[in-house]
Amino acid sequence: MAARKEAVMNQIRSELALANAQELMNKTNEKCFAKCVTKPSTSLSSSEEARTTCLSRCLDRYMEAFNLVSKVYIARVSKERLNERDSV
Amino acid sequence: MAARKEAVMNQIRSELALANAQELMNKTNEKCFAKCVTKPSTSLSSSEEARTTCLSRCLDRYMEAFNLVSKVYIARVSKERLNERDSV
Amino acid sequence: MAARKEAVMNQIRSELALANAQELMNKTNEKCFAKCVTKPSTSLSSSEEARTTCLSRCLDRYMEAFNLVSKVYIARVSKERLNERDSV
Amino acid sequence: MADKFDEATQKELSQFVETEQAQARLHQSIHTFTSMCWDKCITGTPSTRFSRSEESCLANCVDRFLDTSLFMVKQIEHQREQARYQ
Amino acid sequence: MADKFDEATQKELSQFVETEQAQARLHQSIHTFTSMCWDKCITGTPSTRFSRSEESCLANCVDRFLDTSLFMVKQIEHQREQARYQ
Amino acid sequence: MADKFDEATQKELSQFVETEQAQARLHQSIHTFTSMCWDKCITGTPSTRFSRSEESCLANCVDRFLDTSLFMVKQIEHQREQARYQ
Repeated sequence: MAARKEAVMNQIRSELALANAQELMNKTNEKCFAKCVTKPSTSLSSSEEARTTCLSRCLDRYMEAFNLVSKVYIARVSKERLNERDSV
Repeated sequence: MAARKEAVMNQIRSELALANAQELMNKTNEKCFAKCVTKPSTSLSSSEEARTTCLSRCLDRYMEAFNLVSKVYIARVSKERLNERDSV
Repeated sequence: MAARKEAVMNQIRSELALANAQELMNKTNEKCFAKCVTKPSTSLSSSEEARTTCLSRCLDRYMEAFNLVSKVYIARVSKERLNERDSV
Repeated sequence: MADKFDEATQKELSQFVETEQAQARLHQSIHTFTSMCWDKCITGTPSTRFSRSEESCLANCVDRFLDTSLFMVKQIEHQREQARYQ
Repeated sequence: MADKFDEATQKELSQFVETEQAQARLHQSIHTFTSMCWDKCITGTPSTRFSRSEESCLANCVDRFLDTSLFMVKQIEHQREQARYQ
Repeated sequence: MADKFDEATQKELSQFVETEQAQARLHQSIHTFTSMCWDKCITGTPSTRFSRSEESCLANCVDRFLDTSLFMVKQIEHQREQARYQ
């Protein structure tokens, strides 16, 4: 029974983690395609080096932005919760 | 039984009303943040007065726009329904 | 039993086909309204001819774009699947 | 858990849910229109009231969008009919 | 199919699901903020690091958006109270 | 209500639903790509046909977006491997 419970919990956990990673990947692709592929031409290879450099940096920056936003948002939510508790 | 039925109906009603109010609030925040906070700086307080004036007016205008759109949309839907009935 | 099975399958098929057609219609309306009705005035009839010409062409082009995108996307997905199979 | 509702009540409730869902879809359309027409018509900084051109733009935006939708449906039907007689 | 979970386990699982759903909503908010603040703050071509102004814009964007939300809620409550005493 | 389907039919139906759902996801991707590539490639007023540059832009847009997705996945795997051997 306990093993089956753990199995259910692990499945839920990994489904949500997968959905989160996919959403991050989708957003990154969307933003970086918009930034680095302004005029879609026949292949990435014409100015391929410039493109892949842009995409690679954009990926790193988007992950950095996501981490920064997480940090600031979670800090703020915690602060607001403390304020609420103090004001009761 | 009748009391329990009423309770179920009231719960559904208030859940939908809440979802509607939240959607309106989300849209208002999104639109007014875009209009009034063009370059996010360290605090709302630097030119805070200008910002809060802008936000407060934007809130009123967005609510007014929502009400106007509702009125026009519902009037039009009713008119189309009448036309349909007449053409049958 | 077999008839009931077919009925269930047909219902699912037609629900999904309807959802797909509605999504295509919604997107077309959104894109073509944005392109052809830049400043909404009291009626479509002021420069109505220009508007309806624009809307009618836009509808044809959006359908053409949808078909082109489908063709390219499905061709690419099939190609990637073959590559995957070959590399195993 | 409590007893289930009898059949008549279940029917009434499912009708109630349907009406409420139709209402929710109506609200959703109004949210979508408000958002789209706000972006199209309100381009300046919010003021204490709408200008006359902003207000008429908002109202016309809804009507013109619905005109567009109706026109598109007719256009598609028209094309289908033409295709059938060829 | 296997036997159902006992009542205590069902309760634990439903609490677990609730916590995980709250976590998922938190992540969804972070995705939305990252997307919105990226569009607002990162206007140039991506470089090997953020400029100082980009980085502070991103951090401030989140805080200013939350300030905006709180301000709006207070404003609405204020208007309701005024309406009540008129 | 009618009797339930037997086990074989249930299995067949659930397989059918899965295939149809995969089809629906495919259609959803096509809607998303059409919308995104339309905005990127069709900047002028609609004409009686696409210009050659519009048409090639649309086709390339899909392929370049899929290139981008594949590149990103490889890049992430590459970074993970590097992190593992450090």
